[in-house]
Amino acid sequence: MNIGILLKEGPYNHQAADTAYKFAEAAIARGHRVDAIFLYNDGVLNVTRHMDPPQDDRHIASRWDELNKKHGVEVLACIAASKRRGINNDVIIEGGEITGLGTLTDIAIRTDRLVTFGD
Amino acid sequence: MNIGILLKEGPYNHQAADTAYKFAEAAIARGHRVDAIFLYNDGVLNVTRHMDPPQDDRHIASRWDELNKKHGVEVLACIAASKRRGINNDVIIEGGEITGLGTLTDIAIRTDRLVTFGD
Amino acid sequence: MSDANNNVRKIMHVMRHAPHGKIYTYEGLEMILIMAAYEQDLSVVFIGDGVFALKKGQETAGIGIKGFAKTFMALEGYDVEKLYADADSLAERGLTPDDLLVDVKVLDSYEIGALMNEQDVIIPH
Amino acid sequence: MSDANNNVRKIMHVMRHAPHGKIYTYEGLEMILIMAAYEQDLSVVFIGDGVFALKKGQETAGIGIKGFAKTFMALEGYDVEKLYADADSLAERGLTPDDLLVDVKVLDSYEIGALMNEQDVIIPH
Amino acid sequence: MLHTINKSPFENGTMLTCFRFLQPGDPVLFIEDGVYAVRSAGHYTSDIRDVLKTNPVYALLPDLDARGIDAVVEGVQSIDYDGFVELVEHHQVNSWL
Amino acid sequence: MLHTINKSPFENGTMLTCFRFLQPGDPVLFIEDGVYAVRSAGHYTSDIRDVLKTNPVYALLPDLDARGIDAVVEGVQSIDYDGFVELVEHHQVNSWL
Repeated sequence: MNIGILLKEGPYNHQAADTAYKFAEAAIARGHRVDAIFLYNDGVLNVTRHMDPPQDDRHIASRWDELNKKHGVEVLACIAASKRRGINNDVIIEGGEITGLGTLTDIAIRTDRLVTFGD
Repeated sequence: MNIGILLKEGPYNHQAADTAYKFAEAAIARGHRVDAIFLYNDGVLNVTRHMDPPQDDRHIASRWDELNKKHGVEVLACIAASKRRGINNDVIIEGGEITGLGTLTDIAIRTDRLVTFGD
Repeated sequence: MSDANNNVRKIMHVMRHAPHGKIYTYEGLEMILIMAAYEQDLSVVFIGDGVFALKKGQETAGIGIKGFAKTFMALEGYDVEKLYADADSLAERGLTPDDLLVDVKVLDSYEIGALMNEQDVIIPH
Repeated sequence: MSDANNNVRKIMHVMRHAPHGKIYTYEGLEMILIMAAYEQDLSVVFIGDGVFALKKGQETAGIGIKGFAKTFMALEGYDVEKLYADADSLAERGLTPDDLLVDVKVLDSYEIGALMNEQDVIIPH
Repeated sequence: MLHTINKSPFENGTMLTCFRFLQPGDPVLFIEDGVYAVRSAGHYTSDIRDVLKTNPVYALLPDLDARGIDAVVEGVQSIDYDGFVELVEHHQVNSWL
Repeated sequence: MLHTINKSPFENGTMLTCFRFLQPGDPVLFIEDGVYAVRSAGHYTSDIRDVLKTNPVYALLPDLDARGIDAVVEGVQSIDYDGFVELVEHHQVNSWL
């Protein structure tokens, strides 16, 4: 099955980013394709490469980077939401990309499921 | 009166940053000193200089910068909360500063009021 | 259904938050306006405090935030005509269709639940 | 009150959110641990879902988030001994002091309200 | 102690929780989405009237305007940010977030 | 349609709102802070039992564990992220945020 994920909250402050990641991992383990993770609202804050949590904590941006590199999951941040919140190509992780809401529409059309996580 | 402000949410996603700003403006207009705005939780996201909202919208980071420059309001982001969320000296506005929670304690001790805004 | 419509998806946007306190309704509306260009079968449903987004007379100058209530009136021009509001949510908030900026079809919760079950995608805002 | 105590402020931290779903309780605890070094008159009150933060048996490995419930047990070592929980909040959630990781003084809402009114600073988490 | 409430009572229990801890005489200020509580002839009118018997109740006018609320429960006072600051001059603040 | 609920019912009306729109047979999955709803002998047991008459109810086990909830209302099924994905294989998703 081809699955898209919409993530609406930033890292650490809400559990949404963690649940979305665990869900994506489990979907891949079950043999599904996770087509894309689209970041909206504060969700765009997930892809800043400046994130530097304590060593014994999870690194949320690296998780997304890894999903992109290992499993070809597109990690996409909405450009309008990103601009408001100070996310741009200077700060984004390698595996992330800034794009428009048209891309989300394409994802909604081409995937079998679109699953939303947020607050 | 010497007033401190604690802001716990990021810009645009919640009204807290707007209410805090309007409150600070009004306090200054009434002749009070706004000693410091301390940013905690997602509040640290208020001081990224990469923020680039639509032209007809308010620019929240610039507001804090202006409060610092015109009225000497210290704009302080908690270092631990900042590191988690990708805020560091490379991305912070000129009038902002990254500091520890000890500084918030000092603010709580030296101000007459500490007013919190959040979600 | 003609072949040309095989790729048309039923996408419902659910507005459940009051405007201004959080950005969800505003950025939700931005999303709907973009999606409208893609000729999908869009609907928008207002539930709970989401119905407040449509209230007439919102004047946001004082809070320093751009108002957007009137943008809902533009949806019709983008061929987004399926606007629904939950009857109980309106009643609990003492609102009638006359209090709202746009024409919405008022449905009961059973009817909205049935519509939800027809969707290919539901996006909460 | 002695002169030395003139600058001691009564600072109350109010925990009102469930743990893990949002970071507020965790970052709140971090704040309390730092403030504890400043020899102020600190208290921590657990209201509403905030009481869940103290529940025994929290195992967070499965959600991939660092657990912190046991850090509340360290507060006493930092001389933060004024821990209060709201009786109604516990009762509504079917919790008794035995379900909690640390000793808290259970107070009714009038007593907590009166304590709030003695504070120089209240910080919500 | 000034109590501020910024959540809609229709979706969230914050207002009713705050009311349990209110001491007589303490002012209550509704801001942001909290102002939906004080709409005239609204769902929470009787709760607001109960509080008004013992406590002054305020609502932030710019937030009322932003939400299209043009009439509030009798006895609730509409104030601007300036009035908010004035309340803070006289009280410590307890923000119910 | 799979309905997910991630808010504590003690502070927020999301669960009760969702229940109004449920169609018989549709699965409900509690995640994150939503799992407080299904604690055995808890405040919302009768609401959960009512739903169980017509709908399957699930709770995410890692979220139950994280919150120290070791017993759930009889009939509620605990599942892992793997089980969450399995539900999504069979249903479109309606996330009540």
